[in-house]
Amino acid sequence: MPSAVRTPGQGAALDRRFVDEIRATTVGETRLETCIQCGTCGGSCPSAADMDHTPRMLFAMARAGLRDGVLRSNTPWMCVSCYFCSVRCPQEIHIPDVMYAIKSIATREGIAPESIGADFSRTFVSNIHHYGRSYEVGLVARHYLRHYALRLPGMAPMGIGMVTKGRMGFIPHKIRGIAGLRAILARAGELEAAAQGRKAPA
Amino acid sequence: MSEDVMTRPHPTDATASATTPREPVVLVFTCNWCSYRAADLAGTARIKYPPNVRLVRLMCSGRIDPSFVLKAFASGADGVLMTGCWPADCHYRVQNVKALRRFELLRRVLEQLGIEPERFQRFYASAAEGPQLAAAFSRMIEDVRPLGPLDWGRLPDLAPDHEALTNPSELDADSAAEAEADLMSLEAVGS
Amino acid sequence: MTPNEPADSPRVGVYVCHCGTNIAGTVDVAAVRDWAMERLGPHGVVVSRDYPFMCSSLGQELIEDDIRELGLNRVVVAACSPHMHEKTFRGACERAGLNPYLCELVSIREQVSWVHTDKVAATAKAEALLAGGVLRVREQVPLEPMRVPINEATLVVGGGIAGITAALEIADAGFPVHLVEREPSIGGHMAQFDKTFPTLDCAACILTPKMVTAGSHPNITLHTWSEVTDVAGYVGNFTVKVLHRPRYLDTDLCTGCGICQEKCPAKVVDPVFEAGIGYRKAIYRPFPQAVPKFPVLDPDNCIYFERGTCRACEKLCPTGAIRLDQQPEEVTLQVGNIVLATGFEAFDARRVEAYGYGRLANVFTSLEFERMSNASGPTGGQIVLRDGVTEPKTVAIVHCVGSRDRNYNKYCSAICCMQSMKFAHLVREHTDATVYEFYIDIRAPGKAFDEFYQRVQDEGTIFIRGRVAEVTDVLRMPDEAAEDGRLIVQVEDTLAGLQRRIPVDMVVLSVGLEPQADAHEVARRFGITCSSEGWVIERHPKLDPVATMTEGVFAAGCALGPRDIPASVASGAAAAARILGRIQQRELALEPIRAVIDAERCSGCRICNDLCPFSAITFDAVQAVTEVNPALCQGCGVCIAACPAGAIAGTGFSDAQILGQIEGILMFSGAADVGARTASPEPKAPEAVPA
Amino acid sequence: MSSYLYYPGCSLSGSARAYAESLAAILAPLGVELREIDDWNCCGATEYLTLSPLGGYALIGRNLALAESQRNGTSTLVAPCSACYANLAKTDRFVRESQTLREQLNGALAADGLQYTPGSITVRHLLEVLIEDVGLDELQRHVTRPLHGLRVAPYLGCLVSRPDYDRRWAQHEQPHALDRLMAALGAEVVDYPLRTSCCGGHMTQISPDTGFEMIRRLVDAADRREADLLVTVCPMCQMNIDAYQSEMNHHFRTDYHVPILFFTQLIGLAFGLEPKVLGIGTEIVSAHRALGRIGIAVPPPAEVEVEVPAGQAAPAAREARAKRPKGLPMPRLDEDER
Amino acid sequence: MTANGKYRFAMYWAASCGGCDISVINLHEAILDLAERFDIVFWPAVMDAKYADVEAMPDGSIDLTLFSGGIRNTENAELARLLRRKSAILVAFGSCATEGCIPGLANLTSTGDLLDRVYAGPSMDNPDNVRPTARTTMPEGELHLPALEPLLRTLDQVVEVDYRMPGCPPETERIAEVLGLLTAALDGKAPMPVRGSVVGAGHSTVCDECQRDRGVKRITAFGRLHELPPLDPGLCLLEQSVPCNGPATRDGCGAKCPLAGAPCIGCYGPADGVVDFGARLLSAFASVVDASEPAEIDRILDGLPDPVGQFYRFSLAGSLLRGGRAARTSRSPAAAPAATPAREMATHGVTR
Repeated sequence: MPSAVRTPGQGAALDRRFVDEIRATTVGETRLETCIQCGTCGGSCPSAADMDHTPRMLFAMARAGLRDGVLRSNTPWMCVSCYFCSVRCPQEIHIPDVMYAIKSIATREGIAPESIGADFSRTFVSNIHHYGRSYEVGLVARHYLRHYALRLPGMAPMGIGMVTKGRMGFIPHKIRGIAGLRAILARAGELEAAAQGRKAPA
Repeated sequence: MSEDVMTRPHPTDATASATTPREPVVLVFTCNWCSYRAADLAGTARIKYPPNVRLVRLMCSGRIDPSFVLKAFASGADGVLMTGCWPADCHYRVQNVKALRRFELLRRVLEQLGIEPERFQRFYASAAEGPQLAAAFSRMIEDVRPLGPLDWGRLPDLAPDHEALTNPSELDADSAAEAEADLMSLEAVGS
Repeated sequence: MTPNEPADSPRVGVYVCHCGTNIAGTVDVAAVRDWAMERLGPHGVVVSRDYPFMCSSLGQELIEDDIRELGLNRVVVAACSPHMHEKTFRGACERAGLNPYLCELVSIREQVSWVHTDKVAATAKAEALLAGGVLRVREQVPLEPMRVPINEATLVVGGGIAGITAALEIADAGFPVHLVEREPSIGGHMAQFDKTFPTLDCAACILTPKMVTAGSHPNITLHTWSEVTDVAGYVGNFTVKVLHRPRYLDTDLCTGCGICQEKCPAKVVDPVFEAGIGYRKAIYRPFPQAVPKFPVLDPDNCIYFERGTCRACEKLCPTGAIRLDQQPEEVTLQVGNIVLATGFEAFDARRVEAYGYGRLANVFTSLEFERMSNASGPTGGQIVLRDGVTEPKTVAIVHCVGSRDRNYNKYCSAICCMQSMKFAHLVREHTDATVYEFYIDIRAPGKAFDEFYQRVQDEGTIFIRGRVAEVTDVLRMPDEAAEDGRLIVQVEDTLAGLQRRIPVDMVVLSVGLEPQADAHEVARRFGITCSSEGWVIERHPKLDPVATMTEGVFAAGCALGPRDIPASVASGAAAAARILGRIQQRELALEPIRAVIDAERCSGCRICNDLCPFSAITFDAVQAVTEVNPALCQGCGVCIAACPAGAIAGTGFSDAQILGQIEGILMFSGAADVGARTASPEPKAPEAVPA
Repeated sequence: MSSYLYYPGCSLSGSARAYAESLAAILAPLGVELREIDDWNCCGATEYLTLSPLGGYALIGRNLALAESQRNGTSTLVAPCSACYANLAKTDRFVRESQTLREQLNGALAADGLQYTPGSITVRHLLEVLIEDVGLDELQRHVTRPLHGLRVAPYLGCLVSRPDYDRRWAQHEQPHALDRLMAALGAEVVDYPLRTSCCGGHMTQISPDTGFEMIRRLVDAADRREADLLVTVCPMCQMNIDAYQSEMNHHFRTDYHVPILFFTQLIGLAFGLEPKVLGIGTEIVSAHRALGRIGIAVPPPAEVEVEVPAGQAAPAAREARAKRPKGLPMPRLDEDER
Repeated sequence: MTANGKYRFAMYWAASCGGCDISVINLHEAILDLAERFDIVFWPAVMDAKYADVEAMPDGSIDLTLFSGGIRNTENAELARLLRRKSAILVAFGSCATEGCIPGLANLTSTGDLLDRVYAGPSMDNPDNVRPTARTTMPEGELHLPALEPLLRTLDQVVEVDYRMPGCPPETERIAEVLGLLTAALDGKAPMPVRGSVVGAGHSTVCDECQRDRGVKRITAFGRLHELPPLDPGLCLLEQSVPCNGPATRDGCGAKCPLAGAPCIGCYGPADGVVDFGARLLSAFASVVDASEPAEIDRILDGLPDPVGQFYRFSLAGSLLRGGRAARTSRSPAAAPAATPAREMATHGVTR
């Protein structure tokens, strides 16, 4: 597996404020600067095998200022939010929340490495923007046709099963307060930008 | 190092010291064994707290005489914090419990006199709880600030009645002077 | 009240210390010096100086000279906490012929420069505190220290290596010692060990002789199977109650032959000495070398106490020493000093779910391993799996279990790294298993420690830098482990940057050290303070590491915090030395902070009578007045504050002093511009026409 | 009749219909009323937080705000979906502890004239409510058809006992709450150490290989321990293990057949309710065979049953259960709270 | 001293009830001895006199003035200064003059509220809401009224006094003693008491004179007499849950109240050297409350429904705080609302 040495962006100037940027973006406390590099997170992670950096290493890179390297890493996208790391971390670092923060920065800057992951999130979110609820059929259909056309045959039994067993609603449910919800989300977007705009590295 | 010695005293004047007059001043009573040592610990650990928190060291919170608290308010404190060992950890076994009893009764008196409860609080700190104590100091200041200054020493606003005081037909020259001095004495609360 | 001229009109000298930049870095000391002169002149300040290091001999001479030349009768030093240098400056005053108690220390370091950053505000606060000090010292009167005789006997609580050392040091010097131990035998945790790091000498070989000496020493009285239930009095004169739990046998008759233990039909797991991996009888001697040699009967597991029948031990005891009706007995001891060597408890590994202790048979704790590797332990020194027979082919040793972890204990337990490496060595010694050490950092700073680290590496132990994430018996692939039933240690090898699942037979959790469960209770009983975790707090962490906040009570060994055997022995000896020094003095000077009753003004209302926990207050029914016994009075001041007639005065902390200090602190502060006027000594009311 | 606010979450009206149906079926006998929050919206799972943390919290916050405005009598909000539960609980926790978030969140909610008072709502998972409030005794009282002989592997999934920022759970990794509930129903509870391991969440969508491997681990462990079925409290877990099991088999060339049901479905069965009303039969990996073993007839499977070769049970498991005559005593484990 | 060899005597009542004057009159025939040695030059309670006459007297010409009552308005203050000027010996006479007494309790209320209470109170028919003002212009000319001051002050807060005599009122026999003592001193037959000292009272507290048996104090409840079971006539009242102020109150009265079965209410004020009567007393009471849990402590303290009334009935004006927040922020009656919440006051009247 690639190590920090081969991380793209290594050559780029180090961004000393990156940790602060992450802190500003993370909701709740990050405590990232207290990481003792013990590897409990990487050891606990069920999907660590598919990460190009273990969480610990990602944090070390962040603290070193390898902004680009961190944002291009697939690690946050491999996080399944199982919170094993966060309950075991001896420094009580809220690791999954940090991962969200990194992912959001990466998507905002359009350098999300794992396009499928970002894309799934976008699809999911756009559902919410449309209906206020998740619309599984729409989601699955759109997402699979986009990325997993080849998987579809293998999934036939499942697909059929889901449908025949009535576990797929074909009519999306739209909430009444959708307009209000959109307003809320819009405002949240502004506030977030504002907050980060203030904290963003000069 | 400076060696000059000044032996001629200068006259006292009443101008306030450098702290912003509007920032509340909190007097803290500490016991020698737990809370004062916690304060020392906060110092050794360089934990910061607001500068207008001022400590008075006693041997035990049980030494705190309600007159001390009243005196503090009368002398211009905006808040008073009683600190001591945790209930069961008193260096003198159970004496901090006596402090607790007095606190409860004095609090009632102060409330009846119109002094907000936020201005008179208590906090337990073991000798190891420097950070907690420092945090309590900051909290206390935060609690008191919105209430504004207590200014117990300040002269009540005499404006409307005051002019009646200086009714020429009733006062000759020197009693006017006395009237002035008299007002001063009215300000001289608690001396 | 304040500050109507005290008896002698005060001539106060003010001395402001820079403490290098510690104070001067934040407080404008020159400004404070001048301010004191200007503003406090009317309050009796006749000289005001600053100096880089007041506590230096030159600084002290400065004060002494002024006392002599300017005829100062009061001194205020604005420097560090009185707990740091009060004695120093009082000494200076005394040398210059001024009563030491007329010296006041104002803390502008711990309370100002170290806790504030705003220079202006800090300087203003320093001035305010200084004013408080001046107005306080004005009201101070000369005092003489109280002298009390010191009882030569010493109480040592805890019979571990630290306690034994302290006891022997004092006893050898020729003074009586009472050694109280909760367990049936002295020896403590060290008695459970096989080898000691890094020298690997046999624990028993070096400990047993000391235990025997302690047990037979003419000056040492052992109180094993006992606990201290109450402590009264004060330094030099403590009265201590010790509860002897019943051993259910008459120690005068018992020869320690061990027949009772042999014949006792009740076999139970021994959770204490054998750390839960060995068995003992209901009547037992914890281990062969136990001191004293007598067994104890544990009624919770004794068949007779459960069903009322059996009495095997009683019937078979050759000397008829068994006493099944024995009752607990309480003895009262008079001692002058106390050493607390109450030791530690091992962290309960069950709390770390991910490591599966208690769930997975072949996960062991360090204490279990100590017993297992001990030749006289349950496996006779064989390293085996829980099944009692199979020898492990691979052993994982996990560091920092319950330590350096905010979920359990933040602190480093200091001994685990070395202990773990000792285990690695012992495994290699007893078996040919592969040994892994999983660590975050190797901490081997002691003498010959790192050499031992090298040695263990040479022996082929594999060190993997990574905190073990979990231990599991769930295999991901049937072939993941050579045989089923083996354990998988899942960890990130942080140096390789990848997650590894390493199959092993046995896992040893190097658990951290924790304070005794009842540490807070004990601290309370002895009137000392302990940290939130429960470690005893030293009087000063560096300069007075074995004394506690309470005069006459010292601490040694792991009661103070995690430490290894040499450090425990050192602290035990240090505590002994401190105590011997005091005993030699025969008497002891106490702060003359006392309550004094003015019989004239006492109305005998008896409000104060029930307020003194040291029973210093007595009521004279004939005179109908209350009296305070200065020898018993501890100076807390509760009665002073309680006396409705104001008939009780407090030396050192009188109402006048405290009210003066309050006034001083507030008189110039921003909040009390009026307070300033209040405080100035000139009367405010217009002068009356003289009669 | 104890009453709670209810946040079903999207999947209960879709892929986890069975969960909703079985839950509805057991509420009446237990005398529990769930009042669905009017016009609730999706909690965004982990996706919204990914794009915009604050947006995600605003999304969740709207539900809390609605709950607050609709609470009469009760302020406890029950979520049957673990992801929804974790999101709601976490949000409440964070707005309680962070002044900034509190202001930002209410700032956003204000856009639709809503606002949330931190702490005004207590978020709890359905499992917790059934065990804490209703109680095992009460549940047991209604059992008319004990699940004797059914070997159940209790699978809690991640998001009930973790992150648990409020420290409500004594165990974060090996809680035995579900075990005890199953035991109360008379089932034979399999020791299933993966009880809170991860099902892979949306990995099946964004990184199938990762997702399949995680599903395989769970299924494999259950299979080795000879579990008849897995029981879960989370729609996402059910979906992954049930719906993707065949594709996973296809991917690894394996032929696991481990059905997974919702705990409410098993409660319903134990209460003697009809499998149909409990949505049994809507699972892709049919529980037909498993339930058949304890004499519960369920609709025929929709797909061809794959015979599981007998004796494939893990020796590991067998050895683990075997009694050892001699040896060193084991440390005692205290009975855990949850 | 007058031509006829008598000393000049004056007595004045400021804010007081006149009880002190009556207590002096109670000397009965002994008052003849007073007339024997003193010329009464000014005593509004018993004889007519004009302030102008007093102003006309040479400074220090009055040998002895007993001044009763607290300083509540400009007239009181004016007379205090006047009599201070004219008198050789000025005695703060009685509880009002020494520590404010009952009138001092008005220091809990703003002048505005006080006037509202009187001129708009339930017992007042005042349709035009007429209020007293410092100046009133009439066709005949301008009238002046003394103005209320925001706080009632004790005499020694206004002028320096030579002696203090506590009591509400001072016991007649104590008065006789004091007059005897001072006459002797004036005659030069006895030393003058130390200036500023307390005369006509003891140096301890009421318990010193109280004959009731006392044991150690552990108070489990406070109650008022009618709420309590019949009391043991021989036992300390405090030990029987009666909040008796005796322990903190200066002796000299003969412990009349407690001996008669009524709790001491503290009219003789604090003992020697006590800074604040109320503080001392509350500290004493609290110290012997037999509880260590806040809740339990609270329960017991609820037995004292009016702490300020209990501890400061006589000494509020003379206490460290002198009164309550309301009085400190007194405003002109017109401006004063019925009641102003303390919060608001914190930010009020801070300019100066």
